[in-house]
Amino acid sequence: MLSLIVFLPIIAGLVILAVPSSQKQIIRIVSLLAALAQCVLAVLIWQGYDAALPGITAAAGGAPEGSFQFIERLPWISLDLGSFGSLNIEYFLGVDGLSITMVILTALISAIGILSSWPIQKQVKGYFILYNLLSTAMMGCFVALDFFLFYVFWELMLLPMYFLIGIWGGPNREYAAIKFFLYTLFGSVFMLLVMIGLYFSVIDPVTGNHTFSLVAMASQENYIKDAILGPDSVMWRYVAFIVLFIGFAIKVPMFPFHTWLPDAHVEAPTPISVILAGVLLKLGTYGMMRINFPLFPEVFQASLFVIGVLGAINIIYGAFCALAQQDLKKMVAYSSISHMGYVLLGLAAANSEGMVGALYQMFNHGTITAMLFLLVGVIYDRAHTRQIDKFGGLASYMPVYAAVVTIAWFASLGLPGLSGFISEAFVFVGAFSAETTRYIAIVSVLGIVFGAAYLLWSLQRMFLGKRKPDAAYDLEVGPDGHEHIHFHDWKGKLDLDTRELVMLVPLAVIVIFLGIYPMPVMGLMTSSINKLVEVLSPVVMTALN
Amino acid sequence: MHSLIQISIAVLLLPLLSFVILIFFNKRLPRRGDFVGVGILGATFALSFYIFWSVVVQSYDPSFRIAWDFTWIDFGNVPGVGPLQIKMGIVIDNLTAIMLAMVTLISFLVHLYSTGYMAGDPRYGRFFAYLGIFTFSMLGIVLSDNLFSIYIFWELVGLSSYLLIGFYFEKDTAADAQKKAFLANRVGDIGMWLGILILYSQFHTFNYQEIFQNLADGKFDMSEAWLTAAGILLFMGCVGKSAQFPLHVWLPDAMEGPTPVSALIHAATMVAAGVYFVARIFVLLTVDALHVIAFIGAITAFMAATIAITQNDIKRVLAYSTVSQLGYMVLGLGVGAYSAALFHLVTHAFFKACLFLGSGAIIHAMHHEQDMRWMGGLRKHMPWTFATFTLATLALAGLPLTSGFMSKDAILAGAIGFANAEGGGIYYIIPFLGFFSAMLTAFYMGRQIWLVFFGESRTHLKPADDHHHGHDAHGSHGHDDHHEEVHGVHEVAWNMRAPLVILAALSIFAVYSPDPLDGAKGWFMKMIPTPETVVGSASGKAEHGTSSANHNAAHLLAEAVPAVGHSAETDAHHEGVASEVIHEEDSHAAGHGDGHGPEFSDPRQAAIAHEAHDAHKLAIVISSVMVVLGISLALIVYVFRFVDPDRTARAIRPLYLFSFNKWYWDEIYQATFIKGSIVISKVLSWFDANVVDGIVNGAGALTRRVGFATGGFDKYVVDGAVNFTAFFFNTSGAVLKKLQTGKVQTYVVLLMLAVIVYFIYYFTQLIY
Amino acid sequence: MEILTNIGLNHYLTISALLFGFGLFAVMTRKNAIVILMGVELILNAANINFLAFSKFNGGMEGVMFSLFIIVLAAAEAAIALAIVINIFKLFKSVDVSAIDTMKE
Amino acid sequence: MNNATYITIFYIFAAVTVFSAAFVVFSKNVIYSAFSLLFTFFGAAALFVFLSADFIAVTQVVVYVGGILVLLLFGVMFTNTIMQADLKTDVLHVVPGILLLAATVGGMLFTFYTTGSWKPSDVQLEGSVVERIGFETMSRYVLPFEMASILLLAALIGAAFLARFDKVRNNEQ
Repeated sequence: MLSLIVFLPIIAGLVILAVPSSQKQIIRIVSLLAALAQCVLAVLIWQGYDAALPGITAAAGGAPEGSFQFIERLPWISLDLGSFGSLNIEYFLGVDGLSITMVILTALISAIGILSSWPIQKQVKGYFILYNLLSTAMMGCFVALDFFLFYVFWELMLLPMYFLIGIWGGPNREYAAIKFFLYTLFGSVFMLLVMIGLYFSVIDPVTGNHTFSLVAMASQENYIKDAILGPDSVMWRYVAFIVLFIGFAIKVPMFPFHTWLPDAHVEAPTPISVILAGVLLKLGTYGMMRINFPLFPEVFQASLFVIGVLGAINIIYGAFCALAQQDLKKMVAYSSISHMGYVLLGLAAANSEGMVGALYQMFNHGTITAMLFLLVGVIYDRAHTRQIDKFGGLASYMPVYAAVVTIAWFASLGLPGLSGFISEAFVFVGAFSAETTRYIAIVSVLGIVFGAAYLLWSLQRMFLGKRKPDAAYDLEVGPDGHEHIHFHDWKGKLDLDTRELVMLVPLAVIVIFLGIYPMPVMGLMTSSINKLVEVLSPVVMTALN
Repeated sequence: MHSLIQISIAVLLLPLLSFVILIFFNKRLPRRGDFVGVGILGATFALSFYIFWSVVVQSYDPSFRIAWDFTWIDFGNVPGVGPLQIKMGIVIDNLTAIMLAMVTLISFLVHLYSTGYMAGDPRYGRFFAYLGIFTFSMLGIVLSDNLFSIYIFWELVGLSSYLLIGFYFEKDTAADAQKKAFLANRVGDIGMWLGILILYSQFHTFNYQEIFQNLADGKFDMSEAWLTAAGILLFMGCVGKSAQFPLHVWLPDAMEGPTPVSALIHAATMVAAGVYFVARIFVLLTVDALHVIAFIGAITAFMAATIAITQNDIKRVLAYSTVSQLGYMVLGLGVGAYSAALFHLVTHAFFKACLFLGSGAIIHAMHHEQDMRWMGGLRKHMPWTFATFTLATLALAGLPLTSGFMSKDAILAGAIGFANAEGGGIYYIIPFLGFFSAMLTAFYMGRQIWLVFFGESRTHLKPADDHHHGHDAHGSHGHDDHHEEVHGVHEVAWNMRAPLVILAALSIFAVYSPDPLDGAKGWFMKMIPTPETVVGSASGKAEHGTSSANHNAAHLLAEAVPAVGHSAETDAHHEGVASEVIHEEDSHAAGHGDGHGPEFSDPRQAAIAHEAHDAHKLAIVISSVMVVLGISLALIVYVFRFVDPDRTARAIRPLYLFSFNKWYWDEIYQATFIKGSIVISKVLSWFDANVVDGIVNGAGALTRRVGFATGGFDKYVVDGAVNFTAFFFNTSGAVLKKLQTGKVQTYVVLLMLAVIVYFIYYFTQLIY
Repeated sequence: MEILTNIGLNHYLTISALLFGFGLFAVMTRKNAIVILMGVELILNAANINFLAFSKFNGGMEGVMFSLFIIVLAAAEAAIALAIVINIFKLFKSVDVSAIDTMKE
Repeated sequence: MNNATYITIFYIFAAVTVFSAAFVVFSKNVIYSAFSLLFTFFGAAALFVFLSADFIAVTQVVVYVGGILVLLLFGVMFTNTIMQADLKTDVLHVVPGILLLAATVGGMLFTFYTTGSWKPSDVQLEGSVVERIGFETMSRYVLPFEMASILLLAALIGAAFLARFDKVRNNEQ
């Protein structure tokens, strides 16, 4: 099941490979069908998922069965390295509460992204092959339970992303692509070292061999006492934690490693922005929750305050930077930074409310930011500019677009009744309840006001009032005596067309529904988060020592 | 599930249904679907009134309370906490029932009124949809049983307020005003949210009942200061929503919205939600928090009243008057006059809604002229409006025989009692400001009445450019208003008149109390008794010992919260049946003057209640004098013209400008917070683009430099070898390249040459 | 005279050598791709003659079978080669192989 | 048929073959080359008959003359405009070509006549070999036979693909 959902896009990619590049429509449809099949599979997995099983660590006895679900485990690479022992890498997939929501999100956003890629005309075949490769890599990252496999998927993501930004991007695309590539590569190189260190420090309790299994690594009793990253090697464990954290933080992206994001977003085509903000950023925080924290719980406990402060900086700094932006897409990119700060803050709370809020925020940020970027893309397609000051009064001329924008903008600023609110609320609940992060939470609450400020301000400048004299569009008086908007070289529908509605309406429905009743998604994660909190709690740590 | 709960769920969801129908289908329905909105709100009001009837009238029980909830979020078995569930629910008590009836009645009347006022607007249907979602959110606030859901609905009314203020979003002023309103409310909301967080972090619940219970049990582990902070922070929500100082600036600007909206949201219901919320959490407010609340209320009441004196826009005068009256309510809560404050909330809602709808009728009739200086003489043209507007004005000014008199008097009595009980000194500022504001209120309302309704029409005096501005601003209405047409001012249609009449009727004392001088004898103040605090006062703790006070409170709370420490007389009626109402009234009437009142276990509350009761008569006298004084002043200045207002204004020009420019709050905020934020954001953005990114790029450059430096060795030694190899192959390649002509046949020739050479070699071998 | 009248293996080999030489000369010197192809055919025919001659004087069937396959091969080669030549002509508007030297640099 | 006739006929065909082959190579006109090649093939076929390979001779005529030569002629037609004044072809490397030609042929003939001491087998091929070819094809050479057929098929498809009218590219432009 999981293998299928992971490799479906690649299969679609192979099919596309056989289609001549002139058959653009077939290429698109094949990709879309694969993405939809992925969605169906995600729904099946969701239906078959037992929310009571905790995940995170192995069940009693050291086997992942009974804790993880939809497990697929095969030996993949077995090498005899002579004096170094043997290298055992497994093809090990499974889901628990942390990953299932992300699997659903990835399937959803991939499908939306394909719809959004419809107008792309440049090298369609290559684009969709890379897109499908990216889709596989993302999905693989979320379901991989073997560190090596995770790393393979993690690196696999870089390549298509690099080309997708570097070939299909905006005018400054090479710079952005290189920046993205170097940043992430910088993070993952260290991850490789830590991964190897962990391999030699952990013993699979069932087989007695060294293992890359994240499930085995998540239990502190599986560590060899005097190994390089064993419990006695305090310094190296700190170093490993920090290095891993930076690797993941770059992906989040966390201040001060965030500067690749605005560039990448501004240059990337709309669907890639959607994927980037909707799924890729989540991999950073997912990696922290899956790998960084449970593998080094005592270091995590020691660094709560720092993580919280970094989260708060992200929230407020991102909001301020967004306030100053003139480019709408850049503003949305900075809002992403701000919103990912909530995730970090929730993680720093290290309690169930905060972590559930953080994970739920990851899901909601995925859907909401996807909407934001799609909406930016809609206006960019028509007006060929994203300068906020080049618009004005759009609400009068494009009412449907304005309505969807209003939903998305308000969801982003955390209006109750829309999903973003609940996650932010519980992040704050958690952060405030934890003694360490209490004052950080108090400061971070200001982010809510500034978030509202930049979103409402941009909403006003673009949609309310009347057309500005130097606006990027003209007004024409139609036959009915009303004024109609007119874009210079846009032949399509002025307001949202059917394809755009098909992308946006499901997201809007999800945002509203999960804002009113969050349990369908939140219910999946609670038992895993409770388990994670237990694994991370200092009580367990002291009991172990 | 109790049948009332079921009905209340219907009451809550019906306006939402109206919203959903109208937002999606208004263009496809006849008349843009206004009948859907009006009809649904009529039904909602009928159901609410049924709840009101069965709770307040039929079963006369001050401690009536039913609740229902469901699990909204299930966190499972949380480590360190145990099973944790977030519940949502509904609670109905007397206050809820009264608020339900009030909100739905005003909402219904405003819907009805809007069918006339908004007729012809291009977004007519959407207007009713927005009203629907507003009503839904407001009812949500009223019915919520926990802080989380009240916060949700709190922000949702903020949203509907945002949408409705910006209903004419083509106007930049409206767009500015809606943003300002939302942001000011957000500032208040984050305070409220932090207050909620303080309470949640201690008790892991949002439910009022459980929080109060835990507080009474002394389970609050943080210091007393945190509890005070929680109270003040929760009050910040009220500061934002009820436009209290210092976040009051948004409310006058919010008058950019259509007038029915001003009546419904920015006068009667939403802004009162702040007061309602403070009343809900009243029992957990510490003494210090209450003091803060009282002072904020007093300052707001006074400040807004002074500003209202000099405003020329008819709606702005009413807006500042609203702020001022809300200040009264907050003041009332702060001084412990809980029942009085809520009483004032209800009476104010009716007469202020009446005033706004009346002003809407005037504006409608005057073809969207809002400036009072150009009105005048409307009494003859609009008799109905004149009558109802005047009645409501009298209630607002607080003249005897009106509802406003009773409620305001009760608050002021409470304020005097509070000042007495607290030992005087600085606390006398509160009643002083209260009475002074009462006088100002009477003055500016007298001014308004005279300017609008009396004298001769001054339409022709209006400067031309001013007129043009007005025309432009309301161009979207599609009215073709010219000066001349003002002569055609006439009374509004029945659908706009009926709400005025009903609301004016509800401003008469008899609706609330048989005694026009004492609201405390009325059903309202008996049904809404002041609850027992769960935190106690500092002095109370000192006297009684913490444990016993808490224990006492806990005991009371175990039965019902908000706990009712009632007088001995009323205790007998706790079972409360309708037949005993008259008896109740009698006993109260008989007992009047004996100094009885609600008895509190908390000595501070008891002292305030006692003193307030004693101060009742004094308050009546002073406030009546103040009102008469204010009205006389207005008469002197504007009717008899003993004093010329313009000359006076010039004489005290700094003061006049200070008031006219609203104490310069907007300018101050503009210069500090807004400019400050923008400057900070610019600085940080520059920092991001140049410093953070600069470090990244610099790191890249540095890496290159280091590469060059360490590469010195490489360059001359290692590279030397490499370069030689490259040079060698390069040169030899350059020579051999010549052979690569790209012509296949040359290759064949060369190949054959090689073959021949081989042959020659072979044969020489063979021969020798 | 003996050598001329007694037709033996060398006669055939001489003919074959001449054919081969001519074919090779065509391949090496002619610019026209078609003529080069003809040269190749000559070379193949020379090979055929050789095979059959050796087969005849050796008494086995190997040469015969081999020459059969060579004919098959030649047919295939001619077809493909001509297709390529035609493509080249489309592309370069010429069958002059000396002009087709874009791989030079 | 007496020996003299036999020898005479052999020399005639040998001469036809060699001279026509020389004409193929040295003629400037492509059309002449092609027609001259026809004679070369016929001569070679006749020589095959002398070598007791009558089936191969027939195949040679059918395949070379009927197939390849026609194909070559088509090639000439396709690649040269008929109306073009000269169908002549240029030459290059003439001097090295002639030298190499001389060297190669001389070398080979020198080898054949001096070092080659051929010992003809006692049993030579006589008469028709058609039946034996049939046996060999179906027994010892069945695998090469099948491979040759596959090769032909592949060549057929490949040639068709290469030489087809390129629709797709035209559509795209």
